[in-house]
Amino acid sequence: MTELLFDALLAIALVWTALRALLVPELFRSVMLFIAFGLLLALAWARLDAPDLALAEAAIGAGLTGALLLDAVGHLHRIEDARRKQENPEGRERRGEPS
Amino acid sequence: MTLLDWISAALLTVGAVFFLAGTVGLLRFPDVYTRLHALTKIDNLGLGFTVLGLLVRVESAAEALKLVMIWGLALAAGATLAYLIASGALERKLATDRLPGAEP
Amino acid sequence: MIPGSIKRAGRVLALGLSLGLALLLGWAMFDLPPAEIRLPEQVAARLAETGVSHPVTAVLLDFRSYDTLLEVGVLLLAVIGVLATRAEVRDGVEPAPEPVLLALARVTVPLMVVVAGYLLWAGAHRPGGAFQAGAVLAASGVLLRLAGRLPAWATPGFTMRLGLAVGLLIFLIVAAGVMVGGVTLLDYPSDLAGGLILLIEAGLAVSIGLTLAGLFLSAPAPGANREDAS
Amino acid sequence: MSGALLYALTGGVLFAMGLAGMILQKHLLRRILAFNILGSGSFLALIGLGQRGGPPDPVPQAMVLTGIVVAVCATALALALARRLLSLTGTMSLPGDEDVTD
Amino acid sequence: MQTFDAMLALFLLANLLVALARVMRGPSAADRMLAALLFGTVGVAVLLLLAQVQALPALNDVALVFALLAAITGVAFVRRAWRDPRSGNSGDPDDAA
Repeated sequence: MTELLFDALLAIALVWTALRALLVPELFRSVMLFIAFGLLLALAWARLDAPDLALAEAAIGAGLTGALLLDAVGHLHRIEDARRKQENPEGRERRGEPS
Repeated sequence: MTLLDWISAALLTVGAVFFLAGTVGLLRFPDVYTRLHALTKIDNLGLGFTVLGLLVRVESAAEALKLVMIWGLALAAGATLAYLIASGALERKLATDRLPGAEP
Repeated sequence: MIPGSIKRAGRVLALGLSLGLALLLGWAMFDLPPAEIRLPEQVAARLAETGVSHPVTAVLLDFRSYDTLLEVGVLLLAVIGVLATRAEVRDGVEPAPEPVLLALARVTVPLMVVVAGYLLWAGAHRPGGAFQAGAVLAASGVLLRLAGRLPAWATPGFTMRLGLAVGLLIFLIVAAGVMVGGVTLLDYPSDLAGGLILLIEAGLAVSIGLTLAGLFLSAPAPGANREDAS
Repeated sequence: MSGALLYALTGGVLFAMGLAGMILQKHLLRRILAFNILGSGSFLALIGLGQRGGPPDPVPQAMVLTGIVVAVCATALALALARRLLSLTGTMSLPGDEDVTD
Repeated sequence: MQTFDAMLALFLLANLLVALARVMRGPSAADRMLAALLFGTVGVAVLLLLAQVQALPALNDVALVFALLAAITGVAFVRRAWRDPRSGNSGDPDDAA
């Protein structure tokens, strides 16, 4: 019973994080949610009696995908910042823009 | 249930309570610096009690070593990240107005 | 230009079709009869021939080793693609790493190598194996790069290239070797199978580790990035 | 309903969500995320269906293990291509969609 | 004993999901990152408990790999993705606390 509840909660969490990762307006938040999704997926593999997959997902999700995506987001941020500086050399602030 | 089972259950429960405290802290504390405490101290304490609770049950020395190593690594990661994030946040002047010694 | 109303209709259509697909998949899964072929039993029945006692490793490197061989080729192609598409940039200078970060790298990187070795060894009889070991090795490369201890990979030198290819090379040599011995491609003789699988796995772990690390290492550091000025 | 079937159904939902995301999103990085979600959904469905009321099935596990590693390589290659596109054209969307960077 | 462990694992998973609210709420990028790091520590504990519940000692190895690599995402964030307000626009909602 408890285990089925665990599975149901995990399944809901997987769908919710994936949905939010696809829908939130800010890129950074969506990457964060995707990293959370990867860690939850490792738990799902553990529940499905597939420790091989949990190992691979933990190593790749925590060690590689996160670093790759965060690096890409940082790259985009830096380009955006450089472009804004060019357009707007006095450094006037533009508040409330989605990033 | 044997005595060891009871001890294990008690330690695991204490660990879970610390985890709960950490989560509450992460949600309720006002800024990054305080939230860092919730994450890197209380949660690592929770993990420590969980590991202790499971150590009571282990059958082989290798498993025990693995469990202790897990806690040690979590502590090292927590300490490093706490420092990196706190100093990064200070550098970026995130919510420094509430820090002690700040101008009101 | 496509008018806005058609675009909106297209989006609604795509959403509707995806929803329909989800429902269809769910319905199909509910109604799916149990499989007639019991794969786990078949694998278990012939596990003794493979020289390893962990079924997943047996499937990966014996029963379906052809797939794994091609997969290593795909990984190599991916890293070549990444290296080929990177712009002509000097590597930026990583901002000086904090001492704490260096200390963390000093503690965890050797442990990662040890854990990778453990996973490689464990693969023969319990969950673990070349893929997991390679991923952990790659993570150590990522950490060293983030701590400013590894340069970016503009053009990997000869040793690196050899490292990237060594898994595929060993795999191909073994495959060709057993063919010369008179059996079909990748059908190892039973008495040698365990040793051959371990040899292939060691090569694979090195190659996969370097490939996955290379995927991250080929991105230039944020410091002096000429790409950024576009 | 067994736990494994629950995960398989979740996989189906994730697959459809990822597909919709890949069609509807303009930003390439988001499309890459959607592609990963789609892939994870199909992996979950494969493993979940293989595990219904029986011992764990090693064959889909081995297939998905290769799939996970190939997926991360594909993600990295896609990111490298998107970066190249950004440095050449200054946009993170494909021709025909409106330009986006951030 | 297994039921007890399963209940604890369920409790910790619920903890994790509550922490997701911090990813959504922010307000700064660092706050979102903290919640993702919480997934590391609590995830390790959940895996250790699941290893007991499912009598699958290999999950301890998964927990070990989790703990070993937990820092990398955070370090990548600090070193690569954390926007410095001095180099860009300081009015970014992602960095305003």
